[in-house]
Amino acid sequence: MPSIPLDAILFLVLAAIAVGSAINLVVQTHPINSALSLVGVMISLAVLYLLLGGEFIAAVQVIVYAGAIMVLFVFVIMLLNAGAERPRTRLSFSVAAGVPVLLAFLSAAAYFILKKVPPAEGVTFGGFTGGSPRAVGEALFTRYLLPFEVTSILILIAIIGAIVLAMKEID
Amino acid sequence: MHQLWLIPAFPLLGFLINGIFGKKFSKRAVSLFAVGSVLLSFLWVVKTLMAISPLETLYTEHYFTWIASGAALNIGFDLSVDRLTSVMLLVVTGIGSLIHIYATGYMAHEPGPNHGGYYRFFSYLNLFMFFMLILVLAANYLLLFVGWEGVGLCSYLLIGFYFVKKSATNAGIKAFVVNRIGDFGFSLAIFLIFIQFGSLDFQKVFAQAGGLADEVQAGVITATCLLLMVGAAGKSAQVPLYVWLPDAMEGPTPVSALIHAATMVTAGVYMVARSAPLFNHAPIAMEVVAVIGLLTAVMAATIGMTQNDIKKVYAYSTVSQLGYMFLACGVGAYSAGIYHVMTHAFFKALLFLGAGSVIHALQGEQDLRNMGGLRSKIPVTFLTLLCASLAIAGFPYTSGFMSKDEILVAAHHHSPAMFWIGVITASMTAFYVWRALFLCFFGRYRGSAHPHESPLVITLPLGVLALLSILGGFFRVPVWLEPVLGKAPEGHDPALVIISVAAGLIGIFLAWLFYVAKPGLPDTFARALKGLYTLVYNKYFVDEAYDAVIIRPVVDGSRTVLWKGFDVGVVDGIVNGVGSVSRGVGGILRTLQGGSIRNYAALTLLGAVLVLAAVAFTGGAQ
Amino acid sequence: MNFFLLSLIKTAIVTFALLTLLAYLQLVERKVLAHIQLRPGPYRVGPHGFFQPLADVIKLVTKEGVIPPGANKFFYLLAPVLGVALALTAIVVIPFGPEVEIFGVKTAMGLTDLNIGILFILALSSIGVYAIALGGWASPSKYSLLGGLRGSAQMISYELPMALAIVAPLLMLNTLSLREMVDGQAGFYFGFIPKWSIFAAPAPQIFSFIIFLIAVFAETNRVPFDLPEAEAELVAGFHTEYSSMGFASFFMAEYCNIVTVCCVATVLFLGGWHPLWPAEYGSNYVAPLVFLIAAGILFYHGRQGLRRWDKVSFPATGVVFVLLAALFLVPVLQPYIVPLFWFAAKAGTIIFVFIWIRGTLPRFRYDQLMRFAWTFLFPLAVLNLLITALVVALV
Amino acid sequence: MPDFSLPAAVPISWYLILSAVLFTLGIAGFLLRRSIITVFMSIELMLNAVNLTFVTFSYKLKAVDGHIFTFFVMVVAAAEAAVGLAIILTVFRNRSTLEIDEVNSLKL
Repeated sequence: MPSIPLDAILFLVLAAIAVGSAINLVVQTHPINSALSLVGVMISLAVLYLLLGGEFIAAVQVIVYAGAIMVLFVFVIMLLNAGAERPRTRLSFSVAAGVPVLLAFLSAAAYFILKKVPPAEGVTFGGFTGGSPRAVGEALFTRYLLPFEVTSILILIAIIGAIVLAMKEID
Repeated sequence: MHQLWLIPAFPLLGFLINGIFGKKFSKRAVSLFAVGSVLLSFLWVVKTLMAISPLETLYTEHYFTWIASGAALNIGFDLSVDRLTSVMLLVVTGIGSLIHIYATGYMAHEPGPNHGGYYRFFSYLNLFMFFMLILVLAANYLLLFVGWEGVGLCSYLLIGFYFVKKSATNAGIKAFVVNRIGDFGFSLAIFLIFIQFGSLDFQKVFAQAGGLADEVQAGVITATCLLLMVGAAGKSAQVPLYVWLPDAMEGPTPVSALIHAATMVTAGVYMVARSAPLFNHAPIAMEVVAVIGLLTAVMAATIGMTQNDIKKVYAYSTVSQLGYMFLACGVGAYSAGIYHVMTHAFFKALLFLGAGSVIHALQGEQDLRNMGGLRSKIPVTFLTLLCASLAIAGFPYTSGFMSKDEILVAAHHHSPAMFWIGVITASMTAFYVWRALFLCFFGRYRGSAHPHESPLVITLPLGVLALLSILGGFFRVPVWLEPVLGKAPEGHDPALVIISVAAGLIGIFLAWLFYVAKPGLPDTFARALKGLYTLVYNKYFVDEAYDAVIIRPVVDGSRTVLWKGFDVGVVDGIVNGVGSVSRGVGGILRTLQGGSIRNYAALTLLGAVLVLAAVAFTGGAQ
Repeated sequence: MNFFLLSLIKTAIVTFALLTLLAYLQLVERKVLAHIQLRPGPYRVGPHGFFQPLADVIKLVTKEGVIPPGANKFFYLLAPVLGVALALTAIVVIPFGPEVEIFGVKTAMGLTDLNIGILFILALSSIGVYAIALGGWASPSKYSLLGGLRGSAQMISYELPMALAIVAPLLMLNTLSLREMVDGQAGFYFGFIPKWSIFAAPAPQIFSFIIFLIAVFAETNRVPFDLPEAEAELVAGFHTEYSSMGFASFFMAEYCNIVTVCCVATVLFLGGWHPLWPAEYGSNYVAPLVFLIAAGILFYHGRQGLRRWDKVSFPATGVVFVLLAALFLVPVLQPYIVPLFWFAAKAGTIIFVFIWIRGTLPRFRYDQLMRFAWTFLFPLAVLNLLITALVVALV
Repeated sequence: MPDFSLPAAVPISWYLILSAVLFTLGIAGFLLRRSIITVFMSIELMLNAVNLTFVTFSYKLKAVDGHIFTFFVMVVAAAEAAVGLAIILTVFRNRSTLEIDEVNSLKL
């Protein structure tokens, strides 16, 4: 079959979903809409990771990020029954100054990316297979063993902290 | 390695255990840890010394680099042992053990919470042992200084042990402040040594000291030695810094015995003897040391003759004996000085412990005028005190006789005048010690308490010390120390010995005459020599003179100039000025710190963009 | 053959089979429950209620779908779709049988095989929480909200022991691909003990299996952990406000999840399609024997059927079963259908256990449920994993 | 006519620009939204954008390290979410608001 640029099509579709979801995140006033938009971003990013050869990281992205962290967000939103933001009464400094600066930031970032990264290189599916669970696991448990263990302590601290913070005071 | 570090480590451990957990312990447990740690330390000293004898050269153990700064300053945590150290180690841990045992009996009935701070007392005492051992074992001046300051701290803590008593805390503060002067001199000396020799290790310093040119010796080494002497005078209560030691008797009696008689106050002597290679190159400084020693000896002895508080008498006796030791060092007989340190530790510790036993028996009575006739009531205490008094009076072949004799012979060798003054002082010493003994144990009982003999934990150390006071002189310390401190000047003239023994006996006789045979005589004398007596009785008004000359001006100057003038005017003015300027600037800057996190984020972003732009324009992105 | 075409055909077959299965699974459940409770169960539609699922489907499809006022319309509609879609997707990585050759085309029985297959299933199951949470939240009802909250909390909580229970056998199987896992469990110790994970040396995963089963009961919101839809407290939990196709979708998703986890349990712990004992001892004849026994029972009951046409329908079904048994004896077909039979038998047994437990056990209280997860099951799973790891590392 | 045909291989820069766009949107969310939860989610979006960069460079450098970093970022994000949401719960319990500008009692 003549080459359908499948990689590029997939990328564009997923990028469109991601950017669309991200925009939705920003413009929606109700947090639950934002949260689900973020889930959308994460899942499309997970598929992009797959295209980049990160099988393990893609699965973890869905399981941990979309499946655990964002569920926690949704859970809290539901628990607090948080309503939509009230409309803005006056233009704040952060909006007035932030939006133009943001555009400047984006253009600066794009400028650097286009200038620094050689355009010749491309990503094709299967071009890198070092992201298998085995490879990641080996790296984690050899070279990155200490950081790995440290993160486990971090998680433990976070668990305790979360419990202490969220626990209702017992009178 | 002989694990020297274990010697101070045991008391430190005892300190930590008792200091941290002691509050929860029973008295028995506190005693166990306190005494046990010191005894272990003593045993370890014995074991170590046996293992490394004959110890003809310095034995050093390096543990870790303590301070390293640049190429020049490199101070290790080193402990070392030589023969001089070995004597001190045995005295400190041996006497220390005895006094610890004694203290468990003496401190057993303190009123107040936690048995009157029983655990606190013993943790301080152990801490003192730790610092004292560091001081003795140190292989360089800085580590020695650590121990030096540490024992000072413990001395302060223990003098003020009865901190509810104003006089006790005042005495503690006095000791601390007076010692500061000495320590200041000592630290200056250390700086000079470092500048001159580039090192603080004893070995390196002493090795270089001999090779210096004469003009250097005349200047720097003399200055160094004088400054060292200032330090030693502070710690060892020499003129003019002796004033703190009599007041230090506010502390519990075991403290007086251990710290202010047997060990800490002799640290100055030890330090001078340790620095002998330096002093040997500074004859002027040595002369100063000898004169100060002699002056102290005489002055303290005269004051001692008129005091009525039993502990004060012994305190002035201590000052006086310390003067003897410095006299020995000053005339070059360091080994005689150390010899006297040891024998003095025996009999003076015994004197204090005996006095403690008397005080204990009389439920806290310290005034000699309220004692008397105790001979039959507390016979063990009497006998042991008798031994100590014999020893200090220089009765032949007691320990005091042996060491004092060495000193006087050396003094005669140096200058006959010093010898004669020394002999007179010895006579006075005999007089006031026996005066105390007679007032306490002879005649009629003049007090109101019901004396009882002390328990075995008190009398046992007394017995051991009595034995040491009588026979301790046969440890021939000068011979043992020859490889370290050189040979004492020879010339054993029997005439000199007879003179000094006679002086002692005359002193005893006079005391007997004044206080046993003709009890009215002292008052007659006091009336006849009223001016002199008042002067001496009031300790030459030294405290009052210091108060008028130094303390008042300093306090007043501080109040008017430093406090009202400088502090309020300048310092506060600057502080307030800084405050108001800060407020002003902050008032402007606070608009940035509006508390709106999103504004912060926007500014952060702006910063990021500016950095990116800067990088782009300066061509950072190639 | 073209990869796409082949995939399309396989997908069509599996989808058809799966949807039929799901519809009938509900009938099976109702029948089994009924018999546990000594009732006949659905009986009117078709012989012994055989066409009941068809009737249900027609009913549900033709009913009016009501969107309650005040609902968040988008999420209200999204939730059931999400649920059923995720549930159905999970099936794609399940291997049903070995690689076979049909009409000269070599292909594996199963839709696809990912080398992160088990992670894929975990990912889908963790996304599945959203369906329940959103369904409950979008409905304007406190029953729904509570059900949704309960459901999501419960699923998050039980995901941990489930994942840990999965990891333990992986330590020995050494792969994340489900097909490779089944391959790794082929063979027998001493010629007759199957090398399934629950029997495998050096660390038999019997505890993992039990933990996994308990955890998936909670994951699929089944009795005794069906708190999100506890009818006594919450009417119907998160799908209280759903009707028509929305309700059907949730229902389908639930059964699909059951099928999926039973298949996963089969693959992970019970050796997939591998027989219980070697073919040389006649394991190939188990299937015909089972069908023949079933046929015998049918013939027996056919003589004394309750209804008139039972006398006809029972023997007729019996004949079908005999024919099926005969099918298993045809040597050409054996490589295709015998593994499928074993796989279905194992998965079916576990499904039966699901139903059996529903008919037997009472419901937990909610706090008991959470405490059970965090203070008992999770530590147990950790302990099990640690011991397994230790044994695997040491042996 | 300009060449609109798609390349066979997606240029690395496309991924990076996607990442930059997502990151910028994350900041935008941070700046524009006032609900603490949405602000928090914007931070997560930024983390995700950075993760994409990591994975992309991992592809470019043919090394697994980028994935490890992503993994760690996820762990940190999980910890952050746990603590952060607990804080949000506490804030909400004490002040019954999620508006970030109304939580300002530290202000003078």
